Amino acid sequence: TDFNVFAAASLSDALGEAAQVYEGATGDRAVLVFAGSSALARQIQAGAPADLFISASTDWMETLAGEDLIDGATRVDLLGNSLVLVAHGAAAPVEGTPDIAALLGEGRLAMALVDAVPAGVYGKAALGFLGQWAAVEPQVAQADNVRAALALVATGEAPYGIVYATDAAAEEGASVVYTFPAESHAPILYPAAVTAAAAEAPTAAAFLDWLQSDEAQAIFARHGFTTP
Amino acid sequence: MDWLGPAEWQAIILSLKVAFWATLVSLPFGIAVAHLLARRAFPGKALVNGLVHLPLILPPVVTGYLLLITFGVRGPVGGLLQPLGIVFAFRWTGAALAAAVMGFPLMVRAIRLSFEAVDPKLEEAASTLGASRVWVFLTVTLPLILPGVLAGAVLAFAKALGEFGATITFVSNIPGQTQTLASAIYTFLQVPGGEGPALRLVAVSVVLAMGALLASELLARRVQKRVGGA
Amino acid sequence: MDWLGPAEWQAIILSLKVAFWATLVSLPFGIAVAHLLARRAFPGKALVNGLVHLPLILPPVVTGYLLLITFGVRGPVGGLLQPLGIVFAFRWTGAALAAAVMGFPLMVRAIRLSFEAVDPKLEEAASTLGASRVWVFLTVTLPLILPGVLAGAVLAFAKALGEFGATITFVSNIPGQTQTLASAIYTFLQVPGGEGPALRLVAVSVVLAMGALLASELLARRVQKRVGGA
Amino acid sequence: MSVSVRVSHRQGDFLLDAAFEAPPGITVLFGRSGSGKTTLVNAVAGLLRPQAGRIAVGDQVLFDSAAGVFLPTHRRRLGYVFQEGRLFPHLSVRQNLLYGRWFAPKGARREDLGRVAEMLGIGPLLERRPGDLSGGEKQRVAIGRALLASPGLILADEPLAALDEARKAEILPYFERLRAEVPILYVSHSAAEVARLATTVVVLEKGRVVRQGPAAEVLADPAVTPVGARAAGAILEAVVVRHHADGLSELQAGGHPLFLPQVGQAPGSRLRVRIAAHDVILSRGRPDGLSALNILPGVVHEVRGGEGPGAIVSVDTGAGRLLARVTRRSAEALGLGPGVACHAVIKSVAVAPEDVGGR
Amino acid sequence: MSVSVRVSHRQGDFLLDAAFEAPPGITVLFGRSGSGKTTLVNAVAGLLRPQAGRIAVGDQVLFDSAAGVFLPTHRRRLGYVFQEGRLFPHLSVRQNLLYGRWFAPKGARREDLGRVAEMLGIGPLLERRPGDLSGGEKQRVAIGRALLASPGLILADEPLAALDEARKAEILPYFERLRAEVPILYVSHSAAEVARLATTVVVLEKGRVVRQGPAAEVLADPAVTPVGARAAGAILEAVVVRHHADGLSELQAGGHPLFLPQVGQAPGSRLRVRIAAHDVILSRGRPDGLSALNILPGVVHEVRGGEGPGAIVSVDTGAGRLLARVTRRSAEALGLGPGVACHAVIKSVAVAPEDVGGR
Ligand SMILES: Nc1ncnc2c1ncn2[C@@H]1O[C@H](COP(=O)(O)OP(=O)(O)OP(=O)(O)O)[C@@H](O)[C@H]1O
Ligand SMILES: Nc1ncnc2c1ncn2[C@@H]1O[C@H](COP(=O)(O)OP(=O)(O)OP(=O)(O)O)[C@@H](O)[C@H]1O
Ligand code: MOO
Ligand SMILES: [Mg+2]
Ligand SMILES: [Mg+2]
Repeated sequence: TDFNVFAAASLSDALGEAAQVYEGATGDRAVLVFAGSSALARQIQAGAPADLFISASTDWMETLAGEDLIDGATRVDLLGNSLVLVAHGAAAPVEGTPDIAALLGEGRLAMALVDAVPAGVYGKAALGFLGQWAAVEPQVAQADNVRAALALVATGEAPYGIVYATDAAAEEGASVVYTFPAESHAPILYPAAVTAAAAEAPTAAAFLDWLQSDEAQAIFARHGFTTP
Repeated sequence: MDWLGPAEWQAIILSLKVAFWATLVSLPFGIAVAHLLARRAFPGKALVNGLVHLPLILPPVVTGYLLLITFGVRGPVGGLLQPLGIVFAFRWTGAALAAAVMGFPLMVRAIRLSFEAVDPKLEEAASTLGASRVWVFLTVTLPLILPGVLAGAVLAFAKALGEFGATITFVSNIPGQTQTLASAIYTFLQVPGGEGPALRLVAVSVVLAMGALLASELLARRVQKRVGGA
Repeated sequence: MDWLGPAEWQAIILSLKVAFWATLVSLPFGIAVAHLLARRAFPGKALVNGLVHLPLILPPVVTGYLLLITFGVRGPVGGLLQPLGIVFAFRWTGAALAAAVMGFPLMVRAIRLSFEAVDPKLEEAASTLGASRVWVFLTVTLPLILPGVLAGAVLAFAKALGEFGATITFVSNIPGQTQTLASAIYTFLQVPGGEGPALRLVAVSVVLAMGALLASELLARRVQKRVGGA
Repeated sequence: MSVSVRVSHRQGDFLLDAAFEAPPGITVLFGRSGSGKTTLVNAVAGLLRPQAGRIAVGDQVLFDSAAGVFLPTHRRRLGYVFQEGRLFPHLSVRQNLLYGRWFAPKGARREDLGRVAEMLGIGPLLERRPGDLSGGEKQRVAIGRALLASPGLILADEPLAALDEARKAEILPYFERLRAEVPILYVSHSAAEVARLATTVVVLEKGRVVRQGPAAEVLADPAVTPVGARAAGAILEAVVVRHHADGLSELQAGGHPLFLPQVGQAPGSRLRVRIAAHDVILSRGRPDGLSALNILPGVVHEVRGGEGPGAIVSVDTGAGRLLARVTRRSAEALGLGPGVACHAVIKSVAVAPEDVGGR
Repeated sequence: MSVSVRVSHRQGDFLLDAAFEAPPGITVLFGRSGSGKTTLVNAVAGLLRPQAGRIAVGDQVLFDSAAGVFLPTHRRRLGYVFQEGRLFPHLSVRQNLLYGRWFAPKGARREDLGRVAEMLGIGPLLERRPGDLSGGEKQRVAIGRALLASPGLILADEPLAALDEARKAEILPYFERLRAEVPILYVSHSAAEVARLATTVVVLEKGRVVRQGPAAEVLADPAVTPVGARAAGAILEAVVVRHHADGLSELQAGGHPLFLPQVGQAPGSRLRVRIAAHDVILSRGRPDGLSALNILPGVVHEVRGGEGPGAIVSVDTGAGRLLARVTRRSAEALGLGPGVACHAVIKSVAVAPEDVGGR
């Protein structure tokens, strides 16, 4: 049987691969619907036919939980990620904590929207933790998502950027120069839950269970995700 | 065309279907509204004009959001239509609705300009020959505005192919149902290394739109030649 | 207007600036390209026509990306312009460029339709009276296409206010420099509960665009009255 | 059917305030450029809703401001030949011609495309677009389009202005024939056209009717005819007797023979022949050895001074009353006055083909 | 300046293949509807680039396909009165009138807005838009616009067709005056206009020139005149002697008195007087007691059969050569033939105001 998985767009590669493996094993097909977490959450609010929701943002999951739109019992933090500083081109990792403002010079620091998109929110928190936010803030160029921020670095428009490790791994035009310590920002989590509408249907829950299996987590790990 | 997977083919076909129906169904409304704006004076005309332009002014995401809360199954209009079997939410029909709404201002403007260019004296001449308003419209006005109708249609069609923000916000990105070319391109661009496949789909988009464009130009040229220099 | 914070005021002013300049600067190009497409036959015309429509066909993100790799400081064109002091990357000028590019097909179509509606016999008449091509254009053609130019300008302006995808991708979202109304609205909509502030900005957008719309309608009506029924 | 028009309408600085009653036939609107002819015709067509007035054709009221009646244009069953063509650019000549026919009641279809096209000389143009036609060709198609609508009322605004004399001569008989079937409102600047076609003449000046009445009467009055005395002329009723081998036709008017250049009608046909006043010479004695073939004895009825040095002398002859335009000096020299016997000399060739029409 | 035109151009089914040479003055293009007059004028204007040919005005070559010369329209210094107005709808009447003046070389500005507007009777319309004008008003503005461009070559395509006779009579003298200053190419269907204005007549038929030459010569030939024999006429050179109190003007032509309705010119002025062939009656003896004032003795020069029953008799009188259109029957009855003495009778009133022009 088919069921709909509403998932954050940044998961599309990894989740696509996992779903294919799952379908091969069980015959159940996960129809993967990727968009921004906010759009997906709003659609679920509006009655979208979602069976499973995998968010890139804890906030939106909270919101849906608050409206009883998800089956709270199924909610798990499915994946984790880490935050990195990337530089344009091939660059060597810096020693210790970098002085980002100094690295930038006149250049820009590419980030996702620092007040709206999770990667940007985490990045702003991390810079604050390092005591550098005030210094770099005027030079931050905010993109509407992580991929766009990364593109700014890859094209060299911005010499540095803050993105997820998963995105940085696959980008040839940029290299990771620093990984922000986990304690510098709230844990980067991808919460998942079966929707309230699908609570009675077992297929989505079974898929969610399987996603937490070692087999599935191995696939995610290959794409750079961590197990929370 | 090995380089396109089945999901991509699906997206292409869906996009064509969405763009086609969005254009076709909105055309009569586009003509009617353009006529209203070009030829009639009525209270609230500025309002209608503004409303028509709204999808252009608003960020597409906002338009999509407004569509979602209006035409969603829980929305006031969506709720009304559902018992009649008309559902937009998360269906390809919804994608078509979003595309139609987004393309509407473009369509209306093009047609309206053509209306304004029609010499009312020709319409008068038709009426002296016994043609009622409706006939005058069908036999004189409509043929004369055809270049504008074509231009409006091709703009709407192209827009429908490119529309992404409102569509993904309104009907999401469900493969085979609401995943259009533009949404598919977006999805590819969200993951590392997705530029390649995205580029392939961009190429397809461009080819489709160019085809529509060329066809409309050829048609328009034929029409223009017929009308030209009287 | 207490309900708008300084950042929001900044976004409003920036949006107006971006939309104004995008419209103004692209207008001559729009007229030139529309003229080319309406009046000339040349090899590669279909290509030019396609290119003009491209921003309509492509998802805005793709357009933004293409702008980035072309007009960015490392891009082929951006690199050339930088020594001349012309920089688009992360500047409001880049936002204006993005808005101009996105609005260009709309502008060109409107103006082109008007060109096609001008009776070449009037231009011939002007030339028999001694007006060179340029003078014919300035004294006859241009006044006659004014309604289309206005329509094109207002479409481009409205589009510039609503443009978001290409802009944020190209010049990102730097408060005070590239954060337009549309980006600000988008930002609000990304977080739960952001609908309220987003709506306020939407209202501002709508008011601004309606103002532009009304102004253009009034102007167009005056022009139309002057030209009407000759 | 008679036409009754009373219209009051202000348009910019111009006030149209005209009323006339016309019996069946062709009513010619005559007047200088800008005198309101087209405006009046547009009111009859319903393209203009006058501020006040009443317009009726026969007993059908098209417009009555008092009663709030305004029949929409498309229900007035018109055939309007506009001053400026107004052909449909997107239709072929054939489609233009047949346009009105779609809307004409089936029973009313009077005209045949082929015949009309031939009469107008536009047969070879049928598949062309109006954009490719010459000025006169456009005008002819416009005439054909109006005629083929099988209208109940024809409005023709200078329909022949752009045409050459030969073409005019081919089209005029058509209007003459129609005269008996359909009321026609006809705007013209041409004295010959007016004289030949008009049943009634309505003279407009600055939006007002300054003279109206039967054609013969209005045209005989040199004081009001806006084109001046050149338009004055008499109309004789004649019957074709025979056609001679040398190209002359012999007619009979009131028992008197009349020789004219070959007329198209068969022997026995009844004709209207216009004899322009300036083509008639008067002689006290019977003149001799003159190149003019038609010499009619008669008695002076009246001598009226016209504008300038001329006078109009009406002479009762056996063929009917003739008008002669002579100089006042001649009138005095010849002692012309009521009751004086004289001869009217008409040159055969002075009667132009466009001055001879069926009735 | 003389005009030399040779043009070959195919347009749809229509082939224009015409050549003519015209001395200074007004060259009238005459021909039936669709014969190619407008096409020819457009070629001279440069609105049409003929497939082959050569066009020159004076020694300026406007077009030469062999030499690859094609002077663009705006550098030809034209004043083109189009068959269909073509006023600029977005400009006021005043702005329309002054349009060409912007581009005219300062030194060449010949005409004055006020004078031209008055002559055309459009003074009160100056602030109006073309859309609000009547058909004839539009046409007059179009004439004014062309004249005010102070052109080096005037092209006029039926400029007076939409106007009433009185208005025509006011405008014609203007063209006559211009005749001496600027070469004019003039399309007309009106015999009176042609006769009065033309220096040279070029007759077109189906795209070919079938006759060209000095006006008097072409108009005297009944076989080729496209409007038929009605256009034939002679042109006499006359001098105004005095104006009489009864409204007649006395002229002298070759020593013979000629009485005409009051002419505008002062005594001593030289005039061209057109005497239409059909307004002349011939008499073997000196006629007596006739209402005609002008009786000129003469000798028959030639008798030419025309189309139909008529013949054109040319008579050499002391006043010049006159043409008379008579029936062949009369010609035979009177025994007219070369060398025969006769009298030509011209009615004073037969000479219409539009047939008398300055020279
Ligand atoms: N664009 C065109 N394409 C093909 N044929 C044309 C075109 N324009 C004119 N013609 C034809 O060329 C011929 C000459 O046209 P033109 O306009 O020169 O005639 P004209 O002598 O000016 O006639 P009129 O007195 O009716 O204005 C006509 O037979 C007309 O049908
Ligand atoms: N739309 C308008 N607004 C104001 N005045 C107008 C308008 N149309 C025509 N007129 C004026 O009304 C008067 C009558 O115009 P109309 O067209 O009836 O004249 P006409 O007798 O047909 O003249 P013509 O013989 O020149 O065609 C003219 O003085 C004209 O300037
Ligand atoms: O040009 Mo006319 O209408 O034949 O006098
Ligand atoms: Mg008129
Ligand atoms: Mg012509």
